[in-house]
Amino acid sequence: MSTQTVPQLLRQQLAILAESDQRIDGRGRWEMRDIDLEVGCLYNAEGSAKVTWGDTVIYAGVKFEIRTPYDDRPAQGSLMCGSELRPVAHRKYDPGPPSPESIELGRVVDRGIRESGCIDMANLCIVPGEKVWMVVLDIHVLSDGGNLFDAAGLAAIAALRNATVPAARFDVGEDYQLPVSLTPIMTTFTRVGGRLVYDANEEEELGGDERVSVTLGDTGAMHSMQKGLKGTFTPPELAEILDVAAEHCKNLRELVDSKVN
Amino acid sequence: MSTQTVPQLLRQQLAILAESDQRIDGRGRWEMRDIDLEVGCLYNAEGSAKVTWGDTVIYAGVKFEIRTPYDDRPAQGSLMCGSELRPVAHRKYDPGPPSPESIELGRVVDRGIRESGCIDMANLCIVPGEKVWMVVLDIHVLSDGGNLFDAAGLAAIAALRNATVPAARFDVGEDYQLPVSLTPIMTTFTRVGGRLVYDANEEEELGGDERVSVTLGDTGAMHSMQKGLKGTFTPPELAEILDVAAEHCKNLRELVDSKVN
Amino acid sequence: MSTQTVPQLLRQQLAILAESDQRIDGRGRWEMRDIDLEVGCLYNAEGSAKVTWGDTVIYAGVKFEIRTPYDDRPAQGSLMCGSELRPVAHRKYDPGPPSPESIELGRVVDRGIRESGCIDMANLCIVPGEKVWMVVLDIHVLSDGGNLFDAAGLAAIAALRNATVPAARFDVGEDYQLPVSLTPIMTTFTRVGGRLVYDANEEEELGGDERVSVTLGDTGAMHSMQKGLKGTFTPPELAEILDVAAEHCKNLRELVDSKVN
Amino acid sequence: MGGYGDVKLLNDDGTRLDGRAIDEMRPVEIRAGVLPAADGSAYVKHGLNEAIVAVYGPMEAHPRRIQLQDQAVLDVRYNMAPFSTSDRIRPGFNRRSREISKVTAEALASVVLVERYPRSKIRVEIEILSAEAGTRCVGITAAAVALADAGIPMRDLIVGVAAGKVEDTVVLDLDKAEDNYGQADLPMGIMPATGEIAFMQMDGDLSMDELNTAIEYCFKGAADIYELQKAALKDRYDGGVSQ
Amino acid sequence: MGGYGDVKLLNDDGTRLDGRAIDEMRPVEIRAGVLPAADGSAYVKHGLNEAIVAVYGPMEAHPRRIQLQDQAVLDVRYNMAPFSTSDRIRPGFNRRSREISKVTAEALASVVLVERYPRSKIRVEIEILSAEAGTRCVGITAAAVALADAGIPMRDLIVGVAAGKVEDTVVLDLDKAEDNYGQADLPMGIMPATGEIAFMQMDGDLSMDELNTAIEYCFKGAADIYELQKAALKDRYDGGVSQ
Amino acid sequence: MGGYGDVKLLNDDGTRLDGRAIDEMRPVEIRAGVLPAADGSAYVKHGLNEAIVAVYGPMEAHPRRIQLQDQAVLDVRYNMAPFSTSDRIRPGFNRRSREISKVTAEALASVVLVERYPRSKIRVEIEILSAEAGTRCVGITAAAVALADAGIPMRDLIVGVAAGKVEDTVVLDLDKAEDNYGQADLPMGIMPATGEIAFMQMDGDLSMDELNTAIEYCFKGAADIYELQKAALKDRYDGGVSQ
Repeated sequence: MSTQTVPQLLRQQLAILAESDQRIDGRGRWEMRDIDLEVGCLYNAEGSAKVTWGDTVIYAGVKFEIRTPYDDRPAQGSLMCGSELRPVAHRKYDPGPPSPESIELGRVVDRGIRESGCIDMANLCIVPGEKVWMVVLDIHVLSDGGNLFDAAGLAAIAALRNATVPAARFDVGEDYQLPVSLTPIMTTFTRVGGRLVYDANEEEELGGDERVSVTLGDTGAMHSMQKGLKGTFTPPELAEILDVAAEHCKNLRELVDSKVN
Repeated sequence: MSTQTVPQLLRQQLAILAESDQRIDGRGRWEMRDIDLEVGCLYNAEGSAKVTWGDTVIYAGVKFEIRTPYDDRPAQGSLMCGSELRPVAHRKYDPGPPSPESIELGRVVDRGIRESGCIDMANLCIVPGEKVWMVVLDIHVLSDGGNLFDAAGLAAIAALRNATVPAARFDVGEDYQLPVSLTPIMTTFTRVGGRLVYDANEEEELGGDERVSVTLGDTGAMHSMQKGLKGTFTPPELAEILDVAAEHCKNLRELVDSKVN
Repeated sequence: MSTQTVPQLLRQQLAILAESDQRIDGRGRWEMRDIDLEVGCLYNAEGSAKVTWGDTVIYAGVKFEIRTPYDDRPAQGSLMCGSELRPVAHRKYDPGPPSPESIELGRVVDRGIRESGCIDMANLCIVPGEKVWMVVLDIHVLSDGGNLFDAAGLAAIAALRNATVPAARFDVGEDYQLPVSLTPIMTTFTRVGGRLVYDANEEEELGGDERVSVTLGDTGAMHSMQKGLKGTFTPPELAEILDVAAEHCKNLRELVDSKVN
Repeated sequence: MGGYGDVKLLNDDGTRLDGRAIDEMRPVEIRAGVLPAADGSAYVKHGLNEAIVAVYGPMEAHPRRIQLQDQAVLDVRYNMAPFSTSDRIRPGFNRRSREISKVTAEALASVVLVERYPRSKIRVEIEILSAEAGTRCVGITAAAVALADAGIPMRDLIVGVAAGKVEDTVVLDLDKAEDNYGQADLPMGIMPATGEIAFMQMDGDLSMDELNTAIEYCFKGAADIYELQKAALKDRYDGGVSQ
Repeated sequence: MGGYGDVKLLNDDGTRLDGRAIDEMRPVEIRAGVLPAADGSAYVKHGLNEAIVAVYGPMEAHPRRIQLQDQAVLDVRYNMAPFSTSDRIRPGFNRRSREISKVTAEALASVVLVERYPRSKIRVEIEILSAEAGTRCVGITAAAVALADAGIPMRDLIVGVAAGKVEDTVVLDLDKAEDNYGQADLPMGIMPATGEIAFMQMDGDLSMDELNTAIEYCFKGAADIYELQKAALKDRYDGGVSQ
Repeated sequence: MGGYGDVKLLNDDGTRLDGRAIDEMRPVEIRAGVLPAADGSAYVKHGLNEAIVAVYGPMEAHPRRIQLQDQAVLDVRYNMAPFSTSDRIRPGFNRRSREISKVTAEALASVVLVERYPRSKIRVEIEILSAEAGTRCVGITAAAVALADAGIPMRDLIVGVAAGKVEDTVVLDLDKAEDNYGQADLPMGIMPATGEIAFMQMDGDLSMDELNTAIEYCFKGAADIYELQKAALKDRYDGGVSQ
């Protein structure tokens, strides 16, 4: 943290590359790194996914608990989404209580899922007013190689679409697939060398500025947005990245579709 | 904290002033700073007060919660009093868990209110043995210009006397005024330049020694006392400040009376 | 902690002593320090013991709480064992949340008691499925002069054998003695000067290596074992200390027997 | 966003329940220099929201590991007073307040000339005394004024303002009912002089057209608040502590 | 103070339920040097209260930000053992123990010659093993002996002792029933040699006359405990560890 | 150990419920170099247990007070992912994970040449992704490979393996049912090349003869896992990242 010399040199290098529309790893400005998505990979989770996105590795696991419903929604289940940015993931992460970075990641992923309305909460009622399912989604980052937000968002929706409600184990009926009707996808843009690029890697994040994350739903509507880190952007810049986001969201949604049935 | 040089010079200056019975801001030994008291100033609080006491600014807010009564007092409500000495109030306050200073402030204010018996706890019963009101009084210090104890005590009793029990909002009857029959008042004395003075300001606290706080009730009886900080005093000194305290308590009680009906 | 010079000199001295089969306080390799055991010494505890073991002083206190039983054992009481390695006990202990040392101590003592099956948990049922006793055993270390594990284990079993179930105070019948049918005893060995010795004192621990603690029951069976600290040992070394442990456990069990009826 | 649909939030004449036009803000009141102990401070009332902000610093950043070699650290805390909401809030930080503190700090760091104060720290304490809806925006508006009141050099002031969607209509500055029952919320932090966006969050459901309208409304509201910010600072220097 | 009134706490002959006169203390027993690992230590039994105190130091104060340039910091912890009360206490500090630790530290700092040890720290660990009523006073009495046992220079010893009011009568040294059902409690920390007060708290209801009587009783009790403190220290130096 | 007796854990032919012989381990699979961000890493699947370990360092140990003048500190964390067990685990450390972290760190410090890196720190992060029974042993096996993958010099690899007792019979490598209903559990950390024991815990009920048999089985199992550890490291250097 306190060594600011490397980032300054890195910033200069990134600025020079940007002038000739280049990136440090050779990608185009809107190009994505290689992705691998596995689902159903965790023995004790009711739904799971592993995303390998460049050098980033993230697991998402879904568990279920039975809870009393909220007073104002007696026949609706609920969703809890946690993220753990634990020291396993990078040299820079310390142990201790959840960092602001960790909390932000979890809340942004949560909003993208929740606001899309993709989970049919009415389908998670066991006894109205008494017992409903709480879906607990945990994001577990094992290697931070940059762009955690998009990788976490992808792991989250893939794990949910892979999940089975364990009704039999809890003695409340037969198991059934968690009803997930939509596939919200997050795309993140970062200012690197003065311009916004898609899917920044670790070095680009270290030498870059602000980050803008957008979650788009199946119809192209926006469900969540988050600007983070120091820096500003303008409305025309936002319009430009929203076009790029739409294209990537479509492709990533197809990837998820191809892995879950 | 670690810079002890300023306090030493300040201590010397305060001692010199004391020799000629002067104070650093020109007040007499038993003189109070200017006070402003507003009540009912917070939109979401059921009772509130803002005290501006010299450079000290404190808000108190009252909220109500419905609780199960204590086993040994099934028909009595209860009082909880918290104080927040948050970093907003002064350069010297750090964020983090409540400091000993913060805890002491809350507990001393609490004892002054509680031991005076000013709140009619039997009047806060909704269903005996099942539901009673808990009065929650929060002290929020926004600017520490010295003598927090007296300003907090004043804000506390003014907010309580301003409070309405929100029975309608909780669907347990009609709103009614919180029954507060007495007006306990705290007065605090600090050793400055070797002698005890009333209502020390920030500089006097920084260069002073022990503090003695006394809460007196409407009849002149003592309900709480607290000696704090390094230093000692003698029984004759105590007798002297108790006389001064009685006079100030009377005046401050009249101020409260003039603001609440 | 950061001063490693003293331990290095101490390690050399201990190695030299070991060569001639000597110990720093003159004891033989398997010899125990003087022990004093008092029981029933704490006014508010339902069972208590004070162990003075060389320069180590430890209190154990037993309290009882009424709890809902676990679902899978509706007619069985339960045991909770805590340890507090508080700063009172030694210059080296800091305040703050329980240290790993403190947690390990409590858990190892707990396992020795629990796994021996010495408490008749069925005898701690009040109303099956509704109310059972929880035995709460607290270890309070007041002076750490070395070999806390054995002193804590001894205080724990002596306090339990001294304990009375306070049924009358809780209005659930008449008081009766806590049924403790067995007397598990812990013995600890430490590598000092290259060889394992019994009952290391504070200096030997400071200049020593790994620790092996074994809890043996009345029949000589092993109920718990714990290897701690940096260092290794071999199966033949383990066999050797187990013989020594059996002898000391027998003697210490007789000591407990002589103090409780 | 909370429930959808069955709560009526617009009148038949197209105005809102409290009579505002769809692109009209709640009343806003701003004062600078309200806390004697602080190096800079501000009070903002926006609708029924009330926020007070204290600024301390620049000061030495300690512990040393939080220091940045080439800039000041903005140490921002957003805190809701226990009595600021209908149900009392337990004191202490929660996940929501930590996230808001983080993104607010990042927004402010985008306008403060942090490079002027390497290795130092500037503390910004945002206290919400009364909450209606949109407190994070009110906190940003107040923080900008308090920073200026403390004499901290900035590229521009920053204004917090939100737009949203109710009954499929984009509106400026959601009040509490609109926030609870509306379809989308878009809080922004805008630098009116340069047209830059330093803070932005969104949740709910917005088409691209709706998003553009919402952004347009926010910029319009920001321009008005900007004038109030400048007037409060002018008052402060003209009249001393305006408490 | 707890309930008022309907519990009888005085006998018809004016004595108290346990037979004590109204200005009579419970039995007190003091020993110094009871913990081998500590630099100084003391054990005090006062009625059914039992406290043990360990003192460590003076030692380097770390982290450095807690150092005072011109004096030692007294780092005092008052802690009740989990088994010290009728209902088990959860380990760890609570608001009550933190307040008592703070005011106890301030009282002790008033008698210890802290100026002798700039930048250093003296740790005082007060452990309550059995609690009846008045544990904070017992802790102060024991802490003074433990500090002296550690060789820490002090202006005077300090004695913790309380008076109170039951059935409208001022009495010395409340026991548990008197504490639970009495009308006032006044714990004090007294320096018997100089007549100074270094510690004082009060809650309940006391007229000025009652207050004066209560203070008088406390000074009387303090004189007696002072002799026991000095005797315990004398025993310690005469007889080595008196454990 | 959990319940005793009334659960059948051995078949009539002397094999176990899952068909294993009494001295037969569950299948084990090991890979090195699985996490790009780490200096060294390993994945171990042992039965249905899955553990991933990342190693960072040697690096400067801060804060300075944790530094050791003559050796590196091993900063080990054992953590179960929230979704690693049948019932979700709340994130954060508990007493069990802190104890396992401590004894694991001490076991690893017995084999790592910590003297080579005075004042530094080596972080070992053990993450349990799926838990069946015996996760602390799987963590140790994986940590040894990850340390080697990070190029940290060690006297030997260390293998985690457990034996236990079910139906009065000593068996190697308890699975979940055997762990829940068995009579004893003996997890060990073995250095196969030298025959040393660096980690050992036990609970339940074992006679001295049974203990000897259990230790013998553990050494046998350790020898097999040792070969898999070495093969995984060899694969890693032959084939690059073997992910």
